[in-house]
Amino acid sequence: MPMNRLRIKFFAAVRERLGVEEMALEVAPGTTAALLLERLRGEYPQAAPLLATVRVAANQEFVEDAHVLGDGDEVAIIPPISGG
Amino acid sequence: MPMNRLRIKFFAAVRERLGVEEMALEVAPGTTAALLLERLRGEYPQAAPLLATVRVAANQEFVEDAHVLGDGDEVAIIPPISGG
Amino acid sequence: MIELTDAVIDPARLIAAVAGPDCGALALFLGTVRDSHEGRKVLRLSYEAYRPMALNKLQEIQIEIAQQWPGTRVALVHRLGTLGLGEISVGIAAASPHRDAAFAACRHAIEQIKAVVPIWKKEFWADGTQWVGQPESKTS
Amino acid sequence: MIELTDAVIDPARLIAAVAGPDCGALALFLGTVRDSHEGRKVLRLSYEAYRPMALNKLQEIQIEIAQQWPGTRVALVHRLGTLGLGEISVGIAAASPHRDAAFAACRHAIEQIKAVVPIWKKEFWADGTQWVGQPESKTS
Repeated sequence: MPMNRLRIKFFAAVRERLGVEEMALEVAPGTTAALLLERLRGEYPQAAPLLATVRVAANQEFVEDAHVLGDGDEVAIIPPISGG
Repeated sequence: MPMNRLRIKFFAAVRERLGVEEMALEVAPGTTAALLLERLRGEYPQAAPLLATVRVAANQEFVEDAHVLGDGDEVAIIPPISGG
Repeated sequence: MIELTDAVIDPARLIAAVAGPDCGALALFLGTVRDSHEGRKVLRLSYEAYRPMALNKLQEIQIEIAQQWPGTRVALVHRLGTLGLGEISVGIAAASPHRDAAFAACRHAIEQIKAVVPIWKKEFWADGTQWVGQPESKTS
Repeated sequence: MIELTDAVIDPARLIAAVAGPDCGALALFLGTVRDSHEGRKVLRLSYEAYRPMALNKLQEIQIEIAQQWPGTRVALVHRLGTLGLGEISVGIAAASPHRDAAFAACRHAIEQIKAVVPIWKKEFWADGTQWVGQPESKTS
């Protein structure tokens, strides 16, 4: 089964905790935003509490938990916003 | 009976209609703001409609119709305010 | 800062008068000369004040705001004389620890200025003039 | 005018971007770096953004305001990088024919920026740092 390639971007507290701004990830077709977060929490337990508070954006739009991520998507992990 | 001396100041539309910025006026003791306006409307009929829309200030404070004007008061005839 | 002025109002001066590191929010309001009013084309405006009472009233508004929104500072400036289109007639700056108070104080100030400060505006059109709020108008 | 900038925000530029003789009212909001937050003494702040999405969201806010308050123009600028006390982190100017719309649009803009624009603020204290809105803090 061909995998989907995602580009994942991290910001603020999550970026600092992971020590990485961006990574490429291969996921199975049908992977949702919620599944991606679950996988990240499993692979990066040190960031799991922070990853429990984030929203996901795909191609610069916020998406729901059930949103299916597509091949080539730019996925951003969005911690609680605090601009202004 | 000694009269009270008032200094009366006019502004905006009323000032232009009367053609005067300020006048001295002698009034009987006990003269109220309402009585002063009545007298001005009688003496300056050309300004009577404008004088029906004004408020009175004595010594730089708005006063009620029944306020008794005192000797030496600076009385201002205040048309509808339109600053801002 | 409380001023009635015949000079151009500089928003930067208003901001500087109230800003400070104890405040996280600053709201500014500028009233500017609009090119139309109630369907008529306006060429310019002229403002007149009962100066000593207007200054007193502006100061009362400033004190009232400091009491109602503790920690909030306001600057209140009104222009007098003749103003061209787009010029600033009134400027209000309110700085506060938080934005709710900054917005509320700024809004309160302009409403109070329009209600109790003895200042009058005359509109000049191509074919006449009018003291705003007066029923009459005349061709000049 | 929509900007994310590493340079100092100049309120005069914001005002100039929206002002015009068709407008009688201009409301400006500035967020500034406050010296304390929830009882802790703040030394400086640092802002980070997901830049392309933040610009898109600012533009959406601008379009939404033009639709909700016809005739109203807004300028939206957010600073990024490190800011000292008193510096301006966000600047919003809204010009409108009337003041109700100018105030409402300005207020709406700052609330929306805080809700949907991906920008994050880190506080620096004498004894640590914190990304605002995150439970954790650490001693640096």
